[in-house]
Amino acid sequence: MVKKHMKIDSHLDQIERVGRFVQEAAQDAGFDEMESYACELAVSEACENIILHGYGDDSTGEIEVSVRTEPDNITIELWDDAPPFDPANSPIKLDPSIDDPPIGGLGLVIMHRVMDEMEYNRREGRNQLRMRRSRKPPS
Amino acid sequence: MVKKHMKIDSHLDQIERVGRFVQEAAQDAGFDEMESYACELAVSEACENIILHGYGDDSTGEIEVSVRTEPDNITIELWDDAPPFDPANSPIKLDPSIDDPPIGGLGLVIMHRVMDEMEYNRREGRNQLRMRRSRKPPS
Amino acid sequence: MEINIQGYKRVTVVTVTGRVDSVTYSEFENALQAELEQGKVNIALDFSGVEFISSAGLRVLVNARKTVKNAGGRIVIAQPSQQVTETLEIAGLEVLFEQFPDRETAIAAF
Amino acid sequence: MEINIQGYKRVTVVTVTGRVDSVTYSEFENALQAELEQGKVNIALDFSGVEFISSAGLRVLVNARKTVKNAGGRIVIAQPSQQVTETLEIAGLEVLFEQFPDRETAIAAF
Ligand SMILES: Nc1ncnc2c1ncn2[C@@H]1O[C@H](COP(=O)(O)OP(=O)(O)O)[C@@H](O)[C@H]1O
Ligand SMILES: Nc1ncnc2c1ncn2[C@@H]1O[C@H](COP(=O)(O)OP(=O)(O)O)[C@@H](O)[C@H]1O
Repeated sequence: MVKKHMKIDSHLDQIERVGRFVQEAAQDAGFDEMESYACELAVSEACENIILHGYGDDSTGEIEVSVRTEPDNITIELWDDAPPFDPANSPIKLDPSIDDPPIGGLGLVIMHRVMDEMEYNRREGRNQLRMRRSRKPPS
Repeated sequence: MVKKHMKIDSHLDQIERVGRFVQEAAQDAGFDEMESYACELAVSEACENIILHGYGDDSTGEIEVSVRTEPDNITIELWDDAPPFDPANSPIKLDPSIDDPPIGGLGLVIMHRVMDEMEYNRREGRNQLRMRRSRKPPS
Repeated sequence: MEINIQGYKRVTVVTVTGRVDSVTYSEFENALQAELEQGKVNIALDFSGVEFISSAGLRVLVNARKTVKNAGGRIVIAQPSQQVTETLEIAGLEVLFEQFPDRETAIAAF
Repeated sequence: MEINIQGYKRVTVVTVTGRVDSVTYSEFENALQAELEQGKVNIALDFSGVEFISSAGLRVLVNARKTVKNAGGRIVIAQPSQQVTETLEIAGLEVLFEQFPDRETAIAAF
């Protein structure tokens, strides 16, 4: 089991760093390139939402990221001090219609489709989002 | 001064050999790739005419090829035993009209445009065609 | 992100390389917008060099598709990188954008 | 000589490699003929791999041009090898065939 940790300011241009951090951890856990990319994508969407919707215009916020990997498993935790929001249980529409595709809501769709489990807790006045994914057997 | 000689049967598939022979000689004489290619093309046209128009259906004929090179100069001689024909002084139309481009006559046009001099002689009952080209100053 | 635009008779090829995300999407959006305003409604996106595309980039795509469709045009993707194909599939949007294996076949489809 | 044919919506790309001469021209002619008979009158010739083309090959080109022109089509050359460009110029036929630097621009010209 490996644990890694990082922290960013609530700036959009910091997301790339988190993405890379998660992607590398996923590869270390034995995920293939596209599975690792998917984890990078999901966590990037989560951070974007925290920065834009959670902190809003406030760029003095922070996001803490911790990643725990075991062989074939990755668990990512995001902590922020923005107002409470539960992405794990927000209603999402997983099957967009072709005639009227959604413009909004893609971020949550991506997070839910990539991750096997999403768990939200409000702890000590902070948002805690825990996301887990296991490596898929090669199809 | 270098002299080289070869002989082919009056088969179309032998022309490639003559072309390569001439092209290599031209490169040895210091011609660049496209000038050498032009010499290959001209001599191939000459051989094609001898085989098709000179010998006609008779594939037992021969063409003798001799090449003389000096720095920046190549002289090619073709000998054949077909009926007399003078490609050096045949009428050709060097400026085809765009609206009605020629279908025939291209072989002689190419030979005359590539070569600086063409000289035909009927000697000892054979056709002798001598073609000369000097290297062009780089434009 | 870098954007390169090649206008042809029937199709405009927009080549994007790098990241299309919340930081860069508006540049991409503006480039497409400029083409659409000139009446260029047939677009082939060369996405071979896209390393990362997030929902911010997908939104630009979905919006552009709507605009060109209403104008009788079409937007397709030429030689998508694996990341682009993966993202479209995760988002469930792969049915919206025809994907071609190379620029040539994409261009020839217009 | 090898011939490869790629049919697209508006244009057929005929890729020729090797020698187009008195030995091989009829194979080239037949391949073009087959396309023309199917009504494919917009042709892009990928001549990047042509090492040698003699008057026998040029005659095929000039004839094909006449046929497609009469049928309202067009024949162009995509990425000609140096040898092709040189031969067309020597024969004085370069004005008859538009030449494009690559397949993409040739295809997009239709
Ligand atoms: N961290 C967050 N804090 C507050 N609201 C959020 C947060 N994340 C998502 N939301 C809300 O959920 C909606 C859907 O989010 P998402 O699926 O990422 O799509 P988008 O960001 O394009 O609207 C957002 O529009 C926003 O209203
Ligand atoms: N070696 C030859 N012997 C007899 N006739 C020839 C010979 N070479 C050329 N000709 C005549 O000159 C004409 C023009 O030749 P050329 O320019 O090569 O065009 P093409 O071979 O396409 O007719 C030929 O059609 C033929 O009548």
